[in-house]
Amino acid sequence: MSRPRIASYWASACGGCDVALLDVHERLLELAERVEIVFWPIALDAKYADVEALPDGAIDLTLLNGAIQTSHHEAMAHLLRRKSKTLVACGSCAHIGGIPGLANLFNREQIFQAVYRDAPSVDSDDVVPLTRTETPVGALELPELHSTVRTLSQVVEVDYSLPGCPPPAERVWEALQAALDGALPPRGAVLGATDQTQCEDCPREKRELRVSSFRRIATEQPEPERCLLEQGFLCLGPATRGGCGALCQRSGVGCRGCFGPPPGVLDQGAKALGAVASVLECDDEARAAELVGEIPDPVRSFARFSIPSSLLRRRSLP
Amino acid sequence: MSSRRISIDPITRLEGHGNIEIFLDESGAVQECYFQVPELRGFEKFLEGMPVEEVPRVVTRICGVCPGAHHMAAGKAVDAVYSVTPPPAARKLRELFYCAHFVHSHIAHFYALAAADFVVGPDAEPARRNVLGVVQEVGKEVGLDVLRHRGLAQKIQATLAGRATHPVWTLPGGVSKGITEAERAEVQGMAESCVAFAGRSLELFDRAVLGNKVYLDLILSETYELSTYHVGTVDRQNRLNFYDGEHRVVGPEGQEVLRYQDAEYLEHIAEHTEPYSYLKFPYLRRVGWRGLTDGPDSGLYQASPLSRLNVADGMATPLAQAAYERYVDTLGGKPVRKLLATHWARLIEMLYAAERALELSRDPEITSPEIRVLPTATPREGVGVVEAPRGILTHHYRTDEQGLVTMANLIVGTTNNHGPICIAIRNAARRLIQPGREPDQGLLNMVEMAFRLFDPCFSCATHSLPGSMPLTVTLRGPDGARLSTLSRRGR
Amino acid sequence: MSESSAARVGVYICHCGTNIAGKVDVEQVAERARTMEGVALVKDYKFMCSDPGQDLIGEDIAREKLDRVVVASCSPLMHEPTFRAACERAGLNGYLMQMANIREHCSWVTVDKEAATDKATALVAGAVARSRHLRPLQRRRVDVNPATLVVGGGVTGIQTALDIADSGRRVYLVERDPTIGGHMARFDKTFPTLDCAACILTPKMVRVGQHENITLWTWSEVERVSGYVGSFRVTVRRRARYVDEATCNGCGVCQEKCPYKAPSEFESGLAKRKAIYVPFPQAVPKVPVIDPAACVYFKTGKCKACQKLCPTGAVDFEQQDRLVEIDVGNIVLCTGFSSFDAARLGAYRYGELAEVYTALEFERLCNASGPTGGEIRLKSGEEPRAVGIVHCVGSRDRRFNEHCSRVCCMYALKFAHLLKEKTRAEVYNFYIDMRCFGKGYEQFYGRLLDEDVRFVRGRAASVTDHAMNEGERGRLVIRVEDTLVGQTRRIPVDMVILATGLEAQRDADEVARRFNINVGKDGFFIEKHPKLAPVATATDGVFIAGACQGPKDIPDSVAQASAAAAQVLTTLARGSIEVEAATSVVDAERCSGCRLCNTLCPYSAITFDAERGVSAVNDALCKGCGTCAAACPSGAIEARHFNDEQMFAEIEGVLHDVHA
Amino acid sequence: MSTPEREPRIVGFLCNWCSYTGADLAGTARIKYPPNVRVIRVMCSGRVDPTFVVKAFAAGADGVLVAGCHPGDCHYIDGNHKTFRRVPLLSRFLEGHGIDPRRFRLAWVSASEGDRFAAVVKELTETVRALGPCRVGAEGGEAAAEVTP
Repeated sequence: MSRPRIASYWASACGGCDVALLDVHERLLELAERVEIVFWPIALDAKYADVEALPDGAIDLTLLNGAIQTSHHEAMAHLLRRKSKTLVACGSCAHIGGIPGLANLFNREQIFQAVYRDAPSVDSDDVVPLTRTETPVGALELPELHSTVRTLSQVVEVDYSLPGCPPPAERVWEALQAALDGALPPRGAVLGATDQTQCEDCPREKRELRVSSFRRIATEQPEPERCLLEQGFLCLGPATRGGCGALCQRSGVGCRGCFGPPPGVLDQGAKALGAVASVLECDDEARAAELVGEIPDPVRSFARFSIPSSLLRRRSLP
Repeated sequence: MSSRRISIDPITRLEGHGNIEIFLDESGAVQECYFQVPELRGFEKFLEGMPVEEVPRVVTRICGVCPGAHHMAAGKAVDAVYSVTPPPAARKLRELFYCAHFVHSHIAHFYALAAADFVVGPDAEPARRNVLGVVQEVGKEVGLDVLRHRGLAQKIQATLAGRATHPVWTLPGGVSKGITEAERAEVQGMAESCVAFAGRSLELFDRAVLGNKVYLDLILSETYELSTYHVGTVDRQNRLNFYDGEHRVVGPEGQEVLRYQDAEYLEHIAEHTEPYSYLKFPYLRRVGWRGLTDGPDSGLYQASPLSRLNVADGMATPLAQAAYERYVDTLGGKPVRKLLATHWARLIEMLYAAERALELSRDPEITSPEIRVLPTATPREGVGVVEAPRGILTHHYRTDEQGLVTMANLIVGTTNNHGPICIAIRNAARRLIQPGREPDQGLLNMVEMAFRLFDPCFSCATHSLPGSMPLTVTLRGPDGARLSTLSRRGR
Repeated sequence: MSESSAARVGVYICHCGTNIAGKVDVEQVAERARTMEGVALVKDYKFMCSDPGQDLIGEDIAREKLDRVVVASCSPLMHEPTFRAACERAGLNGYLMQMANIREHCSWVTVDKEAATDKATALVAGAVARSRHLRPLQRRRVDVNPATLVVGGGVTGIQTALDIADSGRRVYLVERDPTIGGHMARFDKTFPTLDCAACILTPKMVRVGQHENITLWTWSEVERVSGYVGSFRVTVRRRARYVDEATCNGCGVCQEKCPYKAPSEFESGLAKRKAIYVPFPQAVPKVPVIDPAACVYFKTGKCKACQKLCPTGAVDFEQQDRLVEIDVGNIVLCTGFSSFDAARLGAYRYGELAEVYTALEFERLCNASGPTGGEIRLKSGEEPRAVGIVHCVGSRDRRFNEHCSRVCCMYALKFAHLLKEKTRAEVYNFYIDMRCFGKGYEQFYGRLLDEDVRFVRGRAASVTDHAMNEGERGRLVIRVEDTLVGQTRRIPVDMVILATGLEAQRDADEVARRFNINVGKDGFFIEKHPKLAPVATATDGVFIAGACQGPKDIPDSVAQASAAAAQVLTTLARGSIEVEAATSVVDAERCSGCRLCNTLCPYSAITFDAERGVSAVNDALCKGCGTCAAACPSGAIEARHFNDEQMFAEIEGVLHDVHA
Repeated sequence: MSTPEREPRIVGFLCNWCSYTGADLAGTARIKYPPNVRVIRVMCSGRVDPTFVVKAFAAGADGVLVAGCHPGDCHYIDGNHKTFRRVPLLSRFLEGHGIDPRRFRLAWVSASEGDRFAAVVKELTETVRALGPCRVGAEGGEAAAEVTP
């Protein structure tokens, strides 16, 4: 009998998700024996055409990581959706937008300005990339960049999400095992994560969650054993799905929410800021405004990974 | 005039995150050759307004293949922004972390990519030319050995920083966590194993490549030769260092032309933009932009393992030094211009990284609790430069007095080599694609090898793409119409 | 959501006579509602709150198998209970009924008819969308604390306190003056029966002072109120009196011996009282209070005569204000009125001309226990030959109070009668209309006409001492346009009495806010319903009675007092009341024990179960404010009846744009 | 869906005890104010999860009003303290998303302040009208088509 076919592809991503798959280390060979990897550009030599040639639904499982930022990504998402029995949005970018989603706070023109004009190292030629360039020998084309980054599920129907930036190799492995053993939960479920928040796995001691003032780790050092938020250091753990084992908190810094919102929470950023502000130790209206003023950059502090999947999706530009 | 048209797969470009456009004249000879990078993500912009201490944990997402490099460069830049110097323990921990990064990054490149060409063979059929093919070739034990040591190097990082991919460890003036004696001992063990493994890798290279006349000739052939400036980082004794030191530039003839500190990079490095690619072309400001040409009059420079070994007077560790001497002799002295030797240089760097990691892991000071100096100065501006596996990496931030980023500039490993990559590809194409000869897979792979030896990581380069880079090669007729498109995987 | 997909919503749009239909095109709203998702039927009806209206809902629930009901009518604060009950009678849980407030929030406040119709549509859309996510809830009963707080010790407060206390329940009566009695204690006779105010009031005052179930705190004020019907927590400030109530025996020596004097508030400043004083002989409690402003000891640190001479050693200069906390189940506000300050009305020269008096001053002037022993005399000691009584001073006057003070006409007649009885003076009443609406009032008016009191119809223009002829020399002249003869007249008199109107207490706004009830523009507290719930307020468990609700005479005030007492006693008789079932609940499966909510709950209803590592809400303590649900970062807390899903649906609903 | 000429739409979250009652009073007193506000009743302004406000804007509101008891008068002792802690941070969050903070207003309206409620609504409506329709999400970027699911 033929081995199950699996594929992995990235859209707008950093490659960390593919690295996470490599990070199963020795078990990679085990996997290679057990399945047929039909498409995995990072490591194998299979072409788009090969995927095209497959009958619809021929791929048993596709892990697609990365956000959708160009028409290429979009077409690839549609193709793999069509060819795959099960499509998994792998990693924060595909799941909730991730770091590439920060581009939604700006637009193409602003990015070009920063990269090709304002960067202090660029020379004075004032050239920016064009989608079509005539050369003496012929025309060259570049794909157009979208101004708004989307999550995978905003483009095609997604069967499962596998959160994390990147998803821990163990979680990836477990998800693969579940898929191969036909032990996947009902469609729509989130794989490789818990239904609780980070606090469930966070070893730090919680006494009474009150915040008297906000502190920046730039110039201060938190106590190692105690809840960071209690100490006034921003931590999105309480508003973030568990599954990584509170890696960042264990590393001594606050969570920034890459696992996305816990079940039932519609907007991670809004929920998190509401929670944090609620426990401010302050009963004076004016003072409260001052205190929250101490939090720099609220959007990227509370919605760092989730802007494209949030209710507002992007910054609206005048 | 008439020219043969080969059918085109219109969507093949979808797969290509980088493409090579080769234009042929009537005779079928290469007329012009372009290399394009079609994506951009714009970190420079979306770091604006962010608290600068958050930047090191965000820029790791520039590249999931070398997050460690960006984390280190950013960490150094942020130290500079707050004009604070980390305590010795923190500095050593960072370098140890970083050496481990070099070990697994170079393992990945050599075995998953280069070895496919040399161990499996440049013109073997594509289906086998991959990491699994390599494993078939060298045997499963070696395959497991490779994967295991890639894992060990990452475990060293995770032990130090809490996580290997996308660490959140560096803070202004130090790191967020230290290590216990038990952890130190464990790291030492892993480092020892990596040193041994790096040695085995060099032996494999000896056997499989240097021991093979065909491959040796290929390495020494003029097809893969380039004469440019080289940039790399050296310590006080002009020996290679990855984490910090002075940045030294040597000319096409190997003579030192200048040295600069992190903060001085703008005086020496400039970037040129071409409208047909999202990727910029860095060059030496002093020499200037002369277009895509090599030689002493062109400001283009290489920044690669090859460059680093050309720039350094030697290696800081014994085994690596020995390997380095043999390398220089075999290739007829410095500067080494044979591009394919980059793979060899990479293995020597892997050995150095492992040795250096071992050295540092034995230093009792790394278990000191003094891992951070809290900044007191008003944040302003800072530049952090490290050697990334694929070339020198520069992060530059300006902030307001609240420490919110007002400007971010990034010149990353692969970008440095953008110009040289284009030239190398063009040269290879011109030599290999001759009138009347049908370009086939093997031949195109040879073209691709010119590009792949730089281990281009366009995730870094475009701050937008994954480390691996499937490549599309398009042949175009005189009228610019696409004759054929052949796609290749990346690393 | 299963609820929403299952929902068959019945929508009922109320015309409320013309209150809604006059401004909102109800047929069009109905038409639009028919197209809304989940709507099974739509009806509009003249008065949904009427029995036939309610029956309509009941029948449809049965016949059309409705599982959600939307009533678009008035404020839920008015009729939510009505329609919930209607649904429950038909076997549909009351919490599956949603109201859309298209009267108070729409027809009554919108000018343009089309705009009002669109807004009503949006509000209905919100209600429909929300209703589809509603879930049935079971109401809970909570015990009512049997104690009651009565605020204000005038005749109304006294009556309320006694009625409740006589039923065997505890009453805390809080009065800000040193004694209870209020305005009535200062009156001489009462209209129309002419029985003496003191004679009928003082026995009640004494009963209050002695009642075993009444805790009387005078010289005290309510500082803050928290909680809920059935269980209010009230903080009372007991101001320092400098005399210990427990030890003082009311002998009055201190008052006798005190060398210092100040104008007497009780005597409207017509007489003096000591620095340590009991406002009047029949005061309850008969415990003096020291007025630090007048007491020389507080100024110079010397004297202490009272302390030295006090037989029981009750005087204590060190006494401080005390804050006392009490728990009560109900609150009755009987904070009364303040009388119009005649000085604001320059034309009558009150305060300048010696013989111009306010009503309260005159009450004292003819009171046997007053400064003149009840003799009505001019400052010169002579008997006035003519007295003018000016009506509607500060009432029915756009510059001051638009309202009619209701009692002035009658007490003016009373004054006229007393003047006739005690002097030979000519008495003029300057009136706009005579309003003698009460039982026996018109008869009293007739009686006065027989006593040939002069009635001049017209608002007195001014009072002056500027004589224009012999007859006016040395006298006061009242200028008035006699609207019956249609000419301006100058009428010389020796004494002018200003029938000053009734106003809300100066701090009524503050008090209303403290007790969380409404006040109108005129400063009088607003009842829950002007006709059907005259002593209840928008806040359950807080009642109002007497002149704090509007100008009233004694019989009406006392009637309201008993009404309020009865309202309180109905809840006490039952011992418990139904309270909101819409409390919060923690989903233990999703709670990760971040403990963020623990510190948020104002009622400490949320506790952390360390063993299971989750937080839990104590249903009995939770008041359903929903703050914890808003703050819970893991979305593990649900605010029942206001859960996220219901809120989101309503948000989308109200943004329904008919022109989109 | 958003045409420049359409009437501004404002969602008002009113606490049951003070502000909703205040709004009722405005009605009983027949005080006229612009029809643009659509009131949603909550038991306490403390129930207003910032998500509700964000949701309102995402669903097409041009302005959002949160009204509760005056600090110190909260029916739930200090529920409104949580509100005034959240609101300023939420305003900055919205501003970061390109939503003019003037579109989002917190007001204290007691049960007796019907006229105040009317005044607040009037003022906010005028402000929002002057700012024009609020473009968010799909409408926010110039690449609208891209983000419509």
